[in-house]
Amino acid sequence: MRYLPLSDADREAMFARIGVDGIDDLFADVPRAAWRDALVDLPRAKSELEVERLLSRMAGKNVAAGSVPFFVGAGAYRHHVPASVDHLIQRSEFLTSYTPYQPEITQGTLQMLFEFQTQVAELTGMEVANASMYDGSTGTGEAVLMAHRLTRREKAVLAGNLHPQYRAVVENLAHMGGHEVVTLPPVPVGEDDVMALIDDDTSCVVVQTPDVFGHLVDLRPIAEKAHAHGALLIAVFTEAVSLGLVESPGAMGADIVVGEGQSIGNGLNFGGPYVGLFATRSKFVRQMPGRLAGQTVDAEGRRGFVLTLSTREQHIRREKATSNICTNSGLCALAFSIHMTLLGAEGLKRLARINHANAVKLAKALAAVPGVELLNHAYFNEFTIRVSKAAANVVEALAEKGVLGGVPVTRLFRQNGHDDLVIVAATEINTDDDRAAYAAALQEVLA
Amino acid sequence: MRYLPLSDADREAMFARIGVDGIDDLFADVPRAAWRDALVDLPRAKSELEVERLLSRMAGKNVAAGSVPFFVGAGAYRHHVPASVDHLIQRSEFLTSYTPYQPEITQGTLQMLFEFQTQVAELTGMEVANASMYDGSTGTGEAVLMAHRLTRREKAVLAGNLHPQYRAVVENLAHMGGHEVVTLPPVPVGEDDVMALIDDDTSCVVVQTPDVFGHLVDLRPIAEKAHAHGALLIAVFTEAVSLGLVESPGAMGADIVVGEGQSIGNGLNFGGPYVGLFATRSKFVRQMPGRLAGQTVDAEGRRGFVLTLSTREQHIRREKATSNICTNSGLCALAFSIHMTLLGAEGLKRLARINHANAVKLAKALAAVPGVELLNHAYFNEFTIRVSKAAANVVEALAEKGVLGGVPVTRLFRQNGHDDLVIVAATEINTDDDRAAYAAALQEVLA
Amino acid sequence: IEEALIYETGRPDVTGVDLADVDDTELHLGGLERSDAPNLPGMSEPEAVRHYVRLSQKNYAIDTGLYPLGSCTMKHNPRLNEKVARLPGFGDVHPLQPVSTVQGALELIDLVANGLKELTGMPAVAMSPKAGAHGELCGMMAIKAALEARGDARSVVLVPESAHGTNPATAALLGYEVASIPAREDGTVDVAAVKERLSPEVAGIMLTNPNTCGLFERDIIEIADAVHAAGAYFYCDGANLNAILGRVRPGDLGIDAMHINLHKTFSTPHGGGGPGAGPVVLSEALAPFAPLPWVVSGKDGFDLIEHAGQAGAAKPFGRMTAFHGQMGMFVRAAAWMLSHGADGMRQAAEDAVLSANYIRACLKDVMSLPFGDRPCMHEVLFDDQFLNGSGVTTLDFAKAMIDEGYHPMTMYFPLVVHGALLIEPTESESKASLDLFIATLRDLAMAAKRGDTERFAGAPWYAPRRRLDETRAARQPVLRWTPQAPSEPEPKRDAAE
Amino acid sequence: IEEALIYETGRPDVTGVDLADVDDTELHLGGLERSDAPNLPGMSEPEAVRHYVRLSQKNYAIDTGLYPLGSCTMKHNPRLNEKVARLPGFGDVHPLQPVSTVQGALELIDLVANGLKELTGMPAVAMSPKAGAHGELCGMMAIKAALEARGDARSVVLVPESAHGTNPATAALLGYEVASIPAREDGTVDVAAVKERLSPEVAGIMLTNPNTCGLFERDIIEIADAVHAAGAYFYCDGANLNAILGRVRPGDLGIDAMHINLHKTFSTPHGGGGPGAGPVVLSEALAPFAPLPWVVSGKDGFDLIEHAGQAGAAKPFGRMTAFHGQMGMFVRAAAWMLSHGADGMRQAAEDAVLSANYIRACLKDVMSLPFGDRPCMHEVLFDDQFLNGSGVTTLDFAKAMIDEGYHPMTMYFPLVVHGALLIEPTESESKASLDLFIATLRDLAMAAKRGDTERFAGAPWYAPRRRLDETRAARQPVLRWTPQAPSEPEPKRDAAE
Repeated sequence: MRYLPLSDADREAMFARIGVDGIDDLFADVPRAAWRDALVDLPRAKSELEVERLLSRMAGKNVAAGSVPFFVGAGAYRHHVPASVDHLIQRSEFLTSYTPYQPEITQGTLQMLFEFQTQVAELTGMEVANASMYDGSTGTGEAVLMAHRLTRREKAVLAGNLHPQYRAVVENLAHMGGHEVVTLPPVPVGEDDVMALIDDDTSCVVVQTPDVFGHLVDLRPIAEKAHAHGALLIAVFTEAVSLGLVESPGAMGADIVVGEGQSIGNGLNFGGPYVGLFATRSKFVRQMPGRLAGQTVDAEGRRGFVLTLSTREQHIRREKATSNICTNSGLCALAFSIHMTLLGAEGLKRLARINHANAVKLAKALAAVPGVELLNHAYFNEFTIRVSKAAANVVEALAEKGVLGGVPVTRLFRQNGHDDLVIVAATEINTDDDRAAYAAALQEVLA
Repeated sequence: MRYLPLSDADREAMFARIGVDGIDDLFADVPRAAWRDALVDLPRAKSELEVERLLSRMAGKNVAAGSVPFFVGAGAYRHHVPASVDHLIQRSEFLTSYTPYQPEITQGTLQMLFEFQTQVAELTGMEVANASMYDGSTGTGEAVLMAHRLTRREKAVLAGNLHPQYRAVVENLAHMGGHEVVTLPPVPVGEDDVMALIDDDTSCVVVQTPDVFGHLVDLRPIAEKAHAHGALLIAVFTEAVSLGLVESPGAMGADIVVGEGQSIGNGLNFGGPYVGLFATRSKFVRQMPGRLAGQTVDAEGRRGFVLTLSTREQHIRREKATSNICTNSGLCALAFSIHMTLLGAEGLKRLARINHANAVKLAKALAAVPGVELLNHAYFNEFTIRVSKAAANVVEALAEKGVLGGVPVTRLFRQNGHDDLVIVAATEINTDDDRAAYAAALQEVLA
Repeated sequence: IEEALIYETGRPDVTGVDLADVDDTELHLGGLERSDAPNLPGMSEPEAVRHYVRLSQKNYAIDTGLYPLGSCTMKHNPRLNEKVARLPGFGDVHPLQPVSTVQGALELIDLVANGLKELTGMPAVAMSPKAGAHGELCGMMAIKAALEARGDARSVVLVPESAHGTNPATAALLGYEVASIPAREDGTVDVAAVKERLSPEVAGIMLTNPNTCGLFERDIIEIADAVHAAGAYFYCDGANLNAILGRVRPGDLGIDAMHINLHKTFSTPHGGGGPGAGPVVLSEALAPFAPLPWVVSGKDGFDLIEHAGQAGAAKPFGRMTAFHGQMGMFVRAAAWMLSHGADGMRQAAEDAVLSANYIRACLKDVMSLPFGDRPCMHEVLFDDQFLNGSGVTTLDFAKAMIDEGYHPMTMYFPLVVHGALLIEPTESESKASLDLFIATLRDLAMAAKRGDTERFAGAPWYAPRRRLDETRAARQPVLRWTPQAPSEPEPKRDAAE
Repeated sequence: IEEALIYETGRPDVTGVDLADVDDTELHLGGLERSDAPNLPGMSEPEAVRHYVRLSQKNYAIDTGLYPLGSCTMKHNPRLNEKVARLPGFGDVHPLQPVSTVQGALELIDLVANGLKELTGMPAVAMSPKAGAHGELCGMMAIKAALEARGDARSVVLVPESAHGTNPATAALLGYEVASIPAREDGTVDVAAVKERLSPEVAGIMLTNPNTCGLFERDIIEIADAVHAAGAYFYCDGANLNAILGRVRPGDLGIDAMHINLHKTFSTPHGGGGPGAGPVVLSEALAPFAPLPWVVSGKDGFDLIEHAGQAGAAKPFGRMTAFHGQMGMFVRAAAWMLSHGADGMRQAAEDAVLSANYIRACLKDVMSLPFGDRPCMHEVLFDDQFLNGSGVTTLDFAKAMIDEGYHPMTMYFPLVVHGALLIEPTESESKASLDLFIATLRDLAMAAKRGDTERFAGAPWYAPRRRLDETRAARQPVLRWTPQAPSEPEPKRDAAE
């Protein structure tokens, strides 16, 4: 087997050195009843050629986003990732290194995380950020728990237009931990009433912008009301590129900002792995979950970086930890950080402008199709349209015509009956031809 | 421009430091008549996304070998290359390093070349090998010149079944240098009369095995006759994998062995870059062309490697050099060496056995098609068939049916009128399904 | 060579990405345009590539040397797996594309799910958890949901002292009280203590097997029976599944839930700390409570169950994460499973165990085994008794390994052993590599006993950094670059370890 | 850390490649089965990956630092180019597939060919040469063929003293006598000397422009006119095309043939010494003699001319290589051309020239310029006059740069200058990077002048190896591993530089 260096002769020599007759002697502690002598019922070893062929065939059954006009978003976005990003993250020294427990020989990962934390803080308009979460949704769940710890209250208020899968994650975590969550129904046209639910028992209010329907939300009045009641504002985003153009949650008064970083540096990957961004105010840092890289000096006084404030973490605090998190999304954070370094503030802003412009052009083109109504006034690169037929069928029919046209709202909100709505995203990858193809296909489907 | 780090402000500061007004001052030596003020007539800069899209579209117009049943050989072969090979050769420290002129900081390349040279010598059954040539064909040309230098004779005898493009390279180099070349016509059925041409003026006889039609050639009698006349035997191969199963040229008496190493570690790449292998006897080493890595010690007595015997080379010897070669195929040699290290002798032998077995199976399947005649008795993974229609049309018709079935002999030997012959190659990549598809398609085409 | 921060060399007005011009006419932002200019330094591509290449050169990695980090399982990461994960059909597919356009992706998830079920002998698996700890959470949620479904809220979870810190942290997240179970003299869980603490208030036990001392819990079936008899569930931490893969099926031991670290047992790369993937296999009893979403296979192909309303008789407890889990890791794990096959996976487990025991046998005379000279599983645990009186600490010993070109083993874990040194070689090392490692450790142990303390106390001497001051980092946290803070801290301050 | 040879750690019976079983029944080898067992060591994949990763760590590369190797043009290698070269439609296409199945490949070659013609202002290009020296050979063959076609065999080629060694070697390969042309005081070719040596026996002149001293040959048009008047042809070595790309077109200078190093000007990676690619642009006069094969475009798409019989009125002199040239390099060069565009390529040339002059301006007071303080092109040439009396040689100076983290510049070339130091920064370095390099060289120059000879004579001190004994390597050549030879040479022998 190509991955196993030991030969049978090696094994025999090692058994002899250990002083056993064979491998079974080393499994002596396993109860005989649990011994399994036969191989498990799976195929035997395959050559690299066979494995590659088999998986390529499987991959070939999917419609790759890059092979068609593509407008699917709702929490994950197809952006162009520079080739150097994927090259660099595949360097052995990044790819096959572990969590940097031995800082003297993992300064590469640690310095990168320190840079990443600074980038995330700047991007979100906050003071401090952690070294990443699993993804935006689990980060949102952790943010709510953090707000509970900070306020010593146990009721979270969720805006109706929070991504419903994020909501489900928060609700599940809260319910399982015995906390309360209050949620509004979704409002596709974008008029949400979340402020009315904030009271003196509220630990936090969770608002997404751009929200799941693409609406931009002014967080300032919400922050004001939350703060007046001693609650925290948790701002959520699923499209990190929006922060290149839209007012930062930090500037609008958010206390915790959490979001999905996939858009920068990371591919779609059918939903994972992604990278959760998590930022907050400095004063809250000791209740922040997740890993943190910090600056220090070595024995010769040279600057260096270590994982720090681990007294918050499970491997030290055990049941008193801020979170049970152990693994983060280090490699995805690296991809984010490299792409962000290539972009710079100026590049990010221009990228965001192109995304917005492409969305505006697309919205116009689709709104001109008979039977289509645009629901959004203020949006970044995503919006919602009402169509004159069942949205799920329309999206399926578009797919048959080779256009991946968006997400029917019923895919996300099963029970809400908004079955004529499609969430549509546009990014810098879309060309004029893509937009024309979409509009033409939609016209045919709705005719 | 994303690849240019200098900003306009940087440029201004640098002009000031230099003491010039602008870039034009630095081009003052260029005759005014040759100044070109306008941009050349090519498109302006494109984004990475645009370039990738444009080139992907172009690539999409080709039929990739891996996408169809594939049987094309005649000098280049599609083998499976382990993913780790391509990963390793893309490491920055290998990919973006120069010729190892500073051995203290290029031991990676130098040790690899030393290992490569040993592998090539062992593979060919020779004593010493160089650090690679451009490809097999130019290596063959260099081998003939080397034989001239060694024998002080100027007439080379070429077997008729030498790959005709190799022959063309040798003839061109010889004619341009004022040497003589005698060549036999090709013999598709494999009976060559090269021995008859060897006389006391012959510097070398050049024989390929397996030859261009796939026939294996016993070099021993040819070596004997050549040596009897004071001539050298240059053995050529285009399929390095054959050496895992077939008697080595060294063991059969060759004095110089030269061949194409593409089969090991390197892709098809539409003909290049490839890697020429070049091996000979130790006593001939100072007339060998190309780079050589050699072992030595450093100032602390530790083993190390350097480029050596450069007194043969152009940068020292100038017009007295053994060759004008400067660049080699370092990265392709690295790919060859890694793949060979993964294979080992045992793996190479098995790989060769599978190739041969697949060729035998394919030959049987095709010979069973009405209108097909197999010309070969002894072959490795390639053979020639006679078909009942014009071979070029047959191959084209097969391509239209999605089978790349081989090379019509007329593609290689324009003037020889063997227009009913197809050279067919089989490797480990071919499956039973591939063979069945070929036989079925051929049957239809010949019907 | 020092590498500056991007904040010291990059500039916000520089970009290494060329983008089309865009006309500024129309904005539909509702007046919410960004008002501040974030400090995000940019670089041209050559500068950025060099920065990250040079940073990477300051890292140790499994590709550069043996990485014996116990319980972390640093094994070879095949590059084939990276290649297939990047096939456009896997890497460039959106989680919310129509199901008809992602049949191959669902097939892949199903393939991995079936492999995990077969290897563990368990009837169900929840694929979406994002990492090991997330899988633990998922498994314990399933237990909580099952208890609630039968109207039997319980409040206590039993956790052995030797457990990973994630175990008590997970129990606490769900509001459980954690009751600690002591270890026996031999490093395994005390069955009697378990039985004693079982009560109608106990929701379950969280146990690692093979345990964190590298030992197989001999009495595991007895424990499982006792737990079930008390109406509780048995959660197994699957971090060490790699020791028994293909030889022992957790399902045959009476386990109800176990997470599987695909980034350990199935060799998806760790990437400097993640991403991982932590699917959870579930027993018949817990299977109905598995979280959304999951893949089902029907006559028209594969489908996704994403909502409770589609779940039929099942009672999913909720959702662990947006979308469908760590697809990128599933592809890599699938390639690993297919490459090894049933035979290769069993062999991998056996080689991992053999290599750990070989290290044990070759070092037991110069280092100290806390639980006597008995076979271990895939990792071997030493304590610091052999350093007694030498003036060398476990930490010093580990740091001195860096100077010999090795990543240190896991230190001070598990907590049940004083000055623990936990070594996991994995199946990826050749005998020559193991022999060199053993010789180096023998040499170090001898040097420590000889009292060559300077070599140890000052170590590492030959790393990109000398020992780093972790206390200072925690007491005066600097968690981000700031223009105000001096970029160079004051020089010459001794490390306080 | 030392890395053993594969011959010391691998074994012929080990393999890191899994292959299907094969039945041994039928062999059709005509009795020519291999009789010996070659010593080809194998390794499992984890061992092999680690071996090559560790070897790579002993290399310097443009991705790890500034690489100022004059005349070698180590500029940034974009990773996009590596990615597109690996598209199956380019990387996985056979050179002898039916032309109907490779239309995109032919289009790509045509795209690059057109780019080269436009950038050089030349009417034709031969794409097949495999590297710079091969391109030289091709260009000189075209000249020889043109002369022969007019029945005018000539015997002499003029080559300046400062030329690359490949120039005289190429001329000699074709049987020409090489006549050397001296340089003027100012480092350029002596026009008078050229005119003096021109005769009916002179086939052509081989001249580098910008020349190897980093200077543009001011009188090049005059030289070209004189050469043409004498019935000879003008070969230009295009190694330094990167200095004038988009600003000066060689075709406007009267050049008849010029090779283009795609691995220099167009940034295809050097790969530790190759592969390169050396297309040759040709004037109207030489175009008919271009070697086979070439791509033509017709109304039905692209076609390949592979045989003289298909060549129409052209008289191809023959063939340089099997197949169609370095396709893999063409794709990378195409990506570079398209990415930069007409504007970016001109800017790249200007930045390369600017950076070289900036180094010149910043170092001229501490190092010595052989030809006075005048603008250079893309590289700046110093001589060793500034080291006079310091006891430090050019070689010592260069080796000391290694200890500062830099690859040395080109040394002792061109030969026309004593102790030459030829620095080419390229357009890929930021101003900050140039400033650091300049500061380091100033510091070294000052140290040399101070007489700190030990630092220099012993350098490098901090590299994977101290100075290597090249004399020993040449006198007692060990060109391959052998089981007999002791794998460790006797220790402690001083370097003999």
